Amino acid sequence: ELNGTLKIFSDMSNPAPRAVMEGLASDFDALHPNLTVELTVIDREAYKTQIRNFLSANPPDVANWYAANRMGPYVSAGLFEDVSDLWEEPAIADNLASTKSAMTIDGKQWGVPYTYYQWGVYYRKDIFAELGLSEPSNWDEELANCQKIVDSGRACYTIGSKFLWTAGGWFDYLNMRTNGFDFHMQLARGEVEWTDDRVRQTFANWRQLIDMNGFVANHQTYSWQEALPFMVNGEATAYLMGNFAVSPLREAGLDDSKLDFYQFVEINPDVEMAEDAPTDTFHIPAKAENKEAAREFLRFVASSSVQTKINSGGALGQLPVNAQSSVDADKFLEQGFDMLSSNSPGGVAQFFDRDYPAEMAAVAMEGFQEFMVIPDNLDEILERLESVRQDVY
Amino acid sequence: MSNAPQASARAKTFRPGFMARNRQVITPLLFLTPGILFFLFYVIFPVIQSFNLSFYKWDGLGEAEYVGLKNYKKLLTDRAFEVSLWNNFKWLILYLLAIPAGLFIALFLNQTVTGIRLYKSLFFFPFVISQVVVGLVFTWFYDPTFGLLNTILEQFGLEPLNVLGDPNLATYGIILAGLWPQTAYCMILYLTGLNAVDPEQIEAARLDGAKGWRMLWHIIIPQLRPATFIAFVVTIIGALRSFDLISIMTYGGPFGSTRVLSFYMFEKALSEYGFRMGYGAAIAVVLFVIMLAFIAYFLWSMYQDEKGAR
Amino acid sequence: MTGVKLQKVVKKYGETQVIHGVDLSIDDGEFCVFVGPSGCGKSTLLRMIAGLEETTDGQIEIGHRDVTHLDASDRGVAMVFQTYALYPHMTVEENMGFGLRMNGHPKDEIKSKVGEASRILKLDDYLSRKPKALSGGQRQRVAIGRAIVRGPEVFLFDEPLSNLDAELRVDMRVEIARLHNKIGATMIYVTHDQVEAMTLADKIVVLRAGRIEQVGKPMDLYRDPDNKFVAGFIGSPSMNFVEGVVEGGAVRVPALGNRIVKTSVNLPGEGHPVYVGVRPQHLSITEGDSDIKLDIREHLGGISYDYLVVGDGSKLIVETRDDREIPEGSTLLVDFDEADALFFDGETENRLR
Amino acid sequence: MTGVKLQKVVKKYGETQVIHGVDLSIDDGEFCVFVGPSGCGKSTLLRMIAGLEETTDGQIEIGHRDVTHLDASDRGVAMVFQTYALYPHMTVEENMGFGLRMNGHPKDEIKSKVGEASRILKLDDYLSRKPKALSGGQRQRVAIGRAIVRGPEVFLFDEPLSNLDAELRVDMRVEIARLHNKIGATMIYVTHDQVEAMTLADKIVVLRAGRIEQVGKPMDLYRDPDNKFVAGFIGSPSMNFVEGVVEGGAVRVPALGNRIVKTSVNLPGEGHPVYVGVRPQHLSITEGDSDIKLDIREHLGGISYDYLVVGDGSKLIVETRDDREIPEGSTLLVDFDEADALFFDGETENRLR
Amino acid sequence: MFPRPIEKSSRSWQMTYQSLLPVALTLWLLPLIAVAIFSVKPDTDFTSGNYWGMPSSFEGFNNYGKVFFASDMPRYLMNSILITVPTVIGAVALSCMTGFALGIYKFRGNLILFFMFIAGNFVPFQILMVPVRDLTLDLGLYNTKTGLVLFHIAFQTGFCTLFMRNFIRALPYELIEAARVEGVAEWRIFWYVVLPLMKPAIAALSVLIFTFIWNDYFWAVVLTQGIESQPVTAGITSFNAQYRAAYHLMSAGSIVAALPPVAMFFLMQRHFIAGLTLGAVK
Ligand SMILES: Nc1ncnc2c1ncn2[C@@H]1O[C@H](COP(=O)(O)OP(=O)(O)OP(=O)(O)O)[C@@H](O)[C@H]1O
Ligand SMILES: Nc1ncnc2c1ncn2[C@@H]1O[C@H](COP(=O)(O)OP(=O)(O)OP(=O)(O)O)[C@@H](O)[C@H]1O
Ligand SMILES: [Mg+2]
Ligand SMILES: [Mg+2]
Repeated sequence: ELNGTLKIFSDMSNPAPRAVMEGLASDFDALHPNLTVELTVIDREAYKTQIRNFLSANPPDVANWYAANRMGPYVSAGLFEDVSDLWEEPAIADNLASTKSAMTIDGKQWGVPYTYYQWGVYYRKDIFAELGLSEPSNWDEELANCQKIVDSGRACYTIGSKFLWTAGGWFDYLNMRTNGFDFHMQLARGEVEWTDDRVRQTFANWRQLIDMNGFVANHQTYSWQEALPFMVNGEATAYLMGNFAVSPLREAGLDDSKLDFYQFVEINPDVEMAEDAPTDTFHIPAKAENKEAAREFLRFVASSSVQTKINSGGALGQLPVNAQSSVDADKFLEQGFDMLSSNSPGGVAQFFDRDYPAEMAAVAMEGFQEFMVIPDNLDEILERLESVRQDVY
Repeated sequence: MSNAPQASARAKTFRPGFMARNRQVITPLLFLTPGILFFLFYVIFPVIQSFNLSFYKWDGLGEAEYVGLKNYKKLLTDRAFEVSLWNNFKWLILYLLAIPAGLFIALFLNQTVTGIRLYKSLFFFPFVISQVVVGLVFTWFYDPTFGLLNTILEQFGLEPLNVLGDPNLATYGIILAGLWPQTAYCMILYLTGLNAVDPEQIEAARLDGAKGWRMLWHIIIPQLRPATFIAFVVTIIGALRSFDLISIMTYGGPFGSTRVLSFYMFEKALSEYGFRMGYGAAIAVVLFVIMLAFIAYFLWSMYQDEKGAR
Repeated sequence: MTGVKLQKVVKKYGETQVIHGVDLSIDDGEFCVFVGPSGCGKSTLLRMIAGLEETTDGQIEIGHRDVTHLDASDRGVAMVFQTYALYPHMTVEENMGFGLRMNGHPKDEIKSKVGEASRILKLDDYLSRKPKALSGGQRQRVAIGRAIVRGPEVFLFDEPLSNLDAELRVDMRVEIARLHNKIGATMIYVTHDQVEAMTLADKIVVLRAGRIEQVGKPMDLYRDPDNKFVAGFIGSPSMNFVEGVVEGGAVRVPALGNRIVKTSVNLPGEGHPVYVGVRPQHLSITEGDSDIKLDIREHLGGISYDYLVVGDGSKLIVETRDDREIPEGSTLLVDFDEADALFFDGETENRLR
Repeated sequence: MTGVKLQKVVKKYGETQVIHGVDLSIDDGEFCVFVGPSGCGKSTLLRMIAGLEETTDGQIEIGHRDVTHLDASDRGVAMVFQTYALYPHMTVEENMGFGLRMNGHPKDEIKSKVGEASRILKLDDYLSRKPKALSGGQRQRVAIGRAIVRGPEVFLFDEPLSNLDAELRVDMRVEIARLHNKIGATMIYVTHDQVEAMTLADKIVVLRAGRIEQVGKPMDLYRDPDNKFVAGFIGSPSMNFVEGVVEGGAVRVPALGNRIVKTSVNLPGEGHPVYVGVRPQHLSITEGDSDIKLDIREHLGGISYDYLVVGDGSKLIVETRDDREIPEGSTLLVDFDEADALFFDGETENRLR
Repeated sequence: MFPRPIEKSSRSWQMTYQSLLPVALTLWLLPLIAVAIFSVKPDTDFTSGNYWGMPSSFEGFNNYGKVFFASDMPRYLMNSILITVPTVIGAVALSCMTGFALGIYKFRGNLILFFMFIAGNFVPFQILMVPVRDLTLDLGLYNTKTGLVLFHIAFQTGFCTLFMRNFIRALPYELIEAARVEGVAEWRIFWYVVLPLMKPAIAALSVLIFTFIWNDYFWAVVLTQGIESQPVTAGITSFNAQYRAAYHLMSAGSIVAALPPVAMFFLMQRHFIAGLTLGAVK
C-alpha cells in the first residue's frame, strides 16, 4: 500500500485542464488513503522555463511534459526516470503502443502519454452558411472561400502570434501539405537548407493568404487566447488550432451549431496528408522521492478508464492515447479521431517546437511571425534561419 | 607549574594591548563582515562566474564545454544581438527625456497652494507601482482594438495604431511606458532640489533683473545640478536594466524588435527555447561593460566629492 | 536725488504685523544703519525697500519716485546678502556682470564695468575663479562688486559681515566705509554689531518690535539716548542700570549703599522709581568695605573689565585702565561722576532730561 | 599629579607634517590656552592629547602616565567641542550621565553626579529637555556639564564659545573662568579669540605652523613678546610695526619722517633693518603737515580708532580716547613715547632686548 | 522659491492654475484611472465593447471579491509580504553595520570597499542571473522564499550601504569623538549613539526597499516558480493567464497587487521621499 506524499507539478493551468488535473489528483488520493497527493499547478508558459529548475532543485514525484524532442535535454541530463519497466507491463505496452516511439530515446521509455489532440481548422459554421460556403478540400477552394470571407469584411483566420508558436502551427501544416511529412522532418533534422526552393514554395503559399488579408490584423500583439474573441465576435471565421481551443470557444458561446471543424486542406496532391498531434505526457523526475507512488500514478493515468474520463468532452476534450479508451461522443473528438486514424497516411508530427531543436525553433517561429507581418522580408528571414541552421546542427 | 601563572599574566597584558591598539581596524572589520560576505557571495562572485561562464557552452543541465571566445564571436554576427544593442541605445537616449519632463512637472507643482501636497504625491504615483502593472496598464492603453490610445486617435480622425505590434513603434511605445514612472521619479528629485535652491540667490537674481526662463536657465538649473546628476544616474541605470516592461508588454516581440540586452540574455539563458547559459553570460558581460562606463563615471564623481571630505 | 523715504510703511504676514507704520527719510548719499534686537524687523524693512517683500501699506519712495509696487529689478537698488548669494556656478567675473548681462548691456561695457569694480575691490586676480575657491572676505568683496557694477543709486546691505571672522570683519568694515566715501551712493545697512553701527553710520535707526525707537547720528545716540532701550543698546559693554527712587529732588540708589545722586534733570514726583544709567568706563572702583563684590576681573591688555555683583544680586560692569590684580571676591566701593549719569523714568523708561 | 606633558610631539598626515616636534608641560590645575592663526595646529594638538588623532612621533603624558598609544576612551580626559556634540536623542540628564552609564556606574551614583554638575551649571530646570529645546548657551553648559560629571583630571576645550553670539560669549567666558576656579582641574583651551585667551589663561601657548612661538602668562606675552609674530598676535588692535634702520646706535624710521628712535636694547649692526613696534594706544596724533594721512576714523563711543596711511603705503592704527571729528584725508603727526616701543630684528623677527 | 509663488501673481492666473492642476493630474494618471474604472465594471461591458464608458453597473465588490476569495491572489500577497518584510529587515540591519563601519572609521581600503558596494549596486543584475540561480539551486533554496530573501538582502546591501554610509557621514563626527573621549566602547557607540540617530534613515530606507522588493519581478521569475513562493508581481501573470481577457478581473488584480506600495507611499510619504533623495539611486 502506498504512503507518504506524492508531489505532482503540472502545467495544466487553463481552467478546463486545471479542473481535470485537480480531479485526477483527488481521485488518486482517494484511491490511496495513506497517500497524500500534493498538486502544484504552474502557469503553462512559465512551466516551460521552470521545469529545468525544479527537476534538479526540488523535484516533484511526477511532472507534466511533452513527448519527442522536447524530452531530449532532460533525458540526456539524466533528470527523467527510465520507466521502460512500465512499458513492459502489458496494460501499457499493448494499449499505448502507438506512442511508444514518441516516448523512446536511446531505446528506453521515459514517461507515459495521457492525451493527445488533433490540430485542424475550427470554423464558424454559421458564418460559412451565411456566406454560402462549404468546407474546402483543396487549396484553391480554400483560397476562394477566403476571398469571399474577406469580401464580407471579415478575416478568414484568427491567430495570436505574440508567443510565436501559433505561427509554428501554420508552418507545420503549410510545409507538410506542400512538401510532405518526410521533408518536414528532414528540415527538422537540419538536413535541408532553409533557403531551399521547396521551403520557399511553402512560404509562397502562405503568402497568398497573407496578401489577401486572410489573417486578423495585429495578431502579433495577442496571445492565442486573446485572439479567440475575433472568432467569437465573428470578425474572423476560422482558427487553425489544437483541439484545446474548443473548450474556451464553447464557453464563449459558440455551440456546435456555430462551430465546426475541418482537416487542413490538401495543397500538393502529390504528398500524403500528415497531421500535427502533440502528445502530452507524465514523467518521473530522476530525483523523485516517492517513485513507487509515482509509478502507480503513471499506471493510473495510462489506464484506459482514466484516459477515457480525462479526455472526455467535458474534461480535457482531447483524445486518449490508450487504445482501449473510448473517444467521447463529442463532435470534434470524433472528427479528430477519425482524421488521425484514417486520414493521416503521411505521418503524425508532434508540433513545430517539439520536433525542431529549441534554438532553431525559437528563431524560426520568430521568423514566421515576422513573415506574417512583413512578407517582403522573406529572403532576409530565410537567410537568417539558414545561418542558424548551420550553427545549430 | 611555576611557569603557568607567568605565561597567563603575559597573555593578559598582551591581548588587550593588541585589541586596544587595533580597535580602529578590528571594529569596522567585524561590522563589515556579514555585509561583505553576503555581497561577495551573491554579487561579486557571480559577476566573476558570469565572466567565466561566457567562455563556456552550457545548457544548464549537463557538463559545460569550454569554447573560448566563440560566444563573443557569435555575438558579432547575431542580428538579434545587434537589434538589442540598438534598442538599448534608444532606451538610453530616450529615457533621458524623463529628466526634462520631470523638471517641467516639478516646476509646475512647486507652489504652495492648498492641497498641493496631495497633488504632488498623486503625481508621484506611477513610480511606486510595479513595472508589471505599469506594463499591463500600458498594454491595454495601446491595445489596437479597444485601447484608449486608438479611441483618442479616432476622436481626432486619425488612423488607428498598433503600437506594440509595429516593429518600428513598439520599442518607443515601451519606452514611453517606462518614461511614465521615471518622469515621476525625476519630478520628485527636482522637487526636493528646488526646495534646496538658495532663496537668497533667487532674490539676488531678481534684483539683477533675471526673470522667467532666463532665471531658470542661468540660476535655477545650475543649482539643480546635484538633482540632475542623480536623475541622470538613476535614469541610465533604469534604462539599462529595463526588463519587466518588455517582458510584460511584448515579450521581446514583434519578432524580436523590442529586445534589449537584458531581455535577450534572459531569453537566451532561461526562457523556454533558451538555456544557452554561456551565450547569455556573454550578453550580460557586454551589458556589464556598457554599464561599467557609467559606473566608472559615477564612482569618479563620488571620488571627487570624497577626496575633500574627512 | 536718490534719497529713500518711507511713509507709514506697514508689513503684515497674514495676521501678524511685523512693521508697525515706519516713517523714515534717508538723504542722498547718506549711510544709514538699522540696528535692533533679533526679530525686530530690520531685514524685513530692508527687503521691503529692495522690493523683495511686498509692502502691505504705506509708501516707499526712492529718489522721489514711488516704488511701492515696482518690481525689485526696476527699483535701481543693489543688495548685498549676509550669505553673499553668489552664483556658485559662475566665475567672479560672470557673477559681477550677470545683472548687466540680464539687462542686455553690450559685452565690452560689461567687461569695462566689471574691470573697474574689481580694481576698486582688488579682485583682479580672482576674476576667473569660482566663488568656492575664494575666502570669506573675497566672497564678500565679490558680492559688493556685483552690487557696484550695476551702478545703483541705493545700496542695501543685510548683515554683510556677520559670516566673517573677527579680523576680517574689521578689514571689511573699513573697506565698506572707504567705498562709501568713494562712490557716495546712499547706503542702508542692517547689522547687530555695535561697532559696525557706530563706525559706519551717518545715521543710526534703532528698531524695536517693528517700530523706530530713535534715529540719529551715532554719537548722538550714544551720548543722548531717548530712552533706556536705546541707551542700553548702544555702547559696549552695555550701560549699567541701577534702580533708584526720587527723594527730595535727587535720586536715592539703594543698590549703591543708598547713595544720593543729584541731578538737574526734570525728575518725576517724589517716590517715583527711576533708573540711573552709567557707562562702564564712567564707573571707578576702589577697594573698601561694602556689599559689592568683585566676581571676575578680566585683563585684556591695556584695559580690564570688572564684573561686580551688588548685594541685591544685580550686576555691574566696570571698565578700568589698570592691570592690577585684585583678588576675586574682594569687596569694592563704586564711584562715578554725577554728570555722567543718565536718568530714565522707571515706568515709561523714557529719558528724563 | 595630572599635569600634561608633551615631548617632541609630531603629527604627520601622510607626507605633510602638521606638528613639528612640540615640547610643552602643563602643570596640574593650570588653565592653558592655545592660540595661533587658523590652521596652525591648535586643534590637532588638542585632539592628539585627547587621543582622537594618532601621534606620529614623540610622547604624551597625562599625570605621569604615558598615554601616547592609548585609545581616547582610556585617557581619562574630557573634551568640550565647538559644536557641543550633544547627543540629540538624549535628554540633558541622559547626555550628562551617558559616559558613566556606559562605564557601568550604578544608577544612583550617576544621578547624584549629574545633579551636582547641573547645580553648578544651573541646569536643574532643563534636565529632562532634549538639546534641541535649549538655547546655544544652555547647550554649551550641558556640554561642559557632561565633561564635569565624569570628574576627569584634564579638560580639553576646542573653541567652545565660537558658536555663540557676542553677548553670550562674554557670559560663558566668565562662567568657564568661575568653573576653573571652583574645580581646579587642568584645562587646555583652544581659541582664536584674543579676549578669551587673555582673560582665561594662566598660560598662553602661541602656535605658528605647528611650532610653539612662545609660552607664558598672558600679560607677559603682551608686555614682553619674544618675537614680532607674538607681539602682533597678542593685543587688539594689533601692534603697529614700522620698518627702521639701525643708524648710530639708534633706529631711523623713514616712514615716520626719518624720526630717530633711541633705545637701550642691543641693536644689531649699523644699517641692519629692524622693526619698531608700538601698540595703538601708545601712539598719539596731532594735526599737522606730514605724509601721513587719516584714512578712516572710527568712533566707538569712548574710544576711537584712527586708520592712518603712511607715505610708503603702510598702515598704522591709533587708539585715542577722544571723540573729536577729524576730517578724513587730513595729514597728521604721529608721536609715541620711546619707552613704549619694542624692537625686532628685521631678518629673524626676533625681539631685540 | 522658483517659480514665483502663485499667490503673488494675478488673480486670473491663480484661478487658471488652480483649475489646471486637476486637469493635468487626470491626464497624468489617465491610464491608471482607466484601470481603476475597469476594475469595477461588469464583464458584460467588455463583451459589449463599452471599454471606456462609465461602468454600466458597479461591480467593484464582485470583482474584488473574486480576486480575494476565488483566486490565488491572497497567497501571492502573503508571499510578497513574507519576502519583502524579512528582506527589508535584513538589508537595513546589514547596511546599518556596513554603513557605520565605512562611515566612521578610517582604515585602508575603506573607500575601495565602499566603491565595491556602489559598483555592485549598479551592476546590471542580469549578469548575476545564471550564477545566482545556480547558487540558489545548490543551496537547495530554489523556489523558496528564503532563497529570494537572501539574494535580495545581498543585492540591496549595496544600495543600502551607500545610503547609510552617506547618512552616517553627514552625522556630526564629534558625537562619536565625544563618546570615545567619554570612554564608550565602539560597539556601544554604534548601539547607543549612532543607531538612534539613524532612525530617520532607517525609516526612509525601509520604505524604499519595501517598494523595490515588492515590485521586483525579474528575480521572482528567476528564483521562484510556483504559488508556494512567488510574489504577487509574478503571481499577477498567472492570475492574468487564468482570467485572460477578463479585463475587469485583471484590473482588479493589478490594483490589489499595486496597493501595498502605494499605501506605504501614502503613509510614509515623507520618509519615502527623503529616502529617494538621500540615497538617490536604485
Ligand atoms: N515669512 C514670514 N512669515 C511670518 N513672520 C515672519 C516672516 N518673516 C519674518 N517674520 C517675522 O518678522 C519679524 C521680523 O523679522 P526680521 O527677519 O525682519 O528680523 P531681523 O530684525 O532681521 O532679525 P535678525 O537680526 O535675527 O535678522 C520676526 O518676528 C519674524 O518672526
Ligand atoms: N586630516 C587631515 N589631513 C591633512 N591635513 C590636515 C588634516 N587635518 C588637519 N590638517 C591640517 O593640519 C593643519 C592644522 O589644522 P588644525 O585644525 O589643527 O588647525 P587649527 O589651528 O585648529 O585651525 P582653526 O583655528 O582654523 O581651527 C592645517 O593646515 C590643516 O590643513
Ligand atoms: Mg535679519
Ligand atoms: Mg581648530
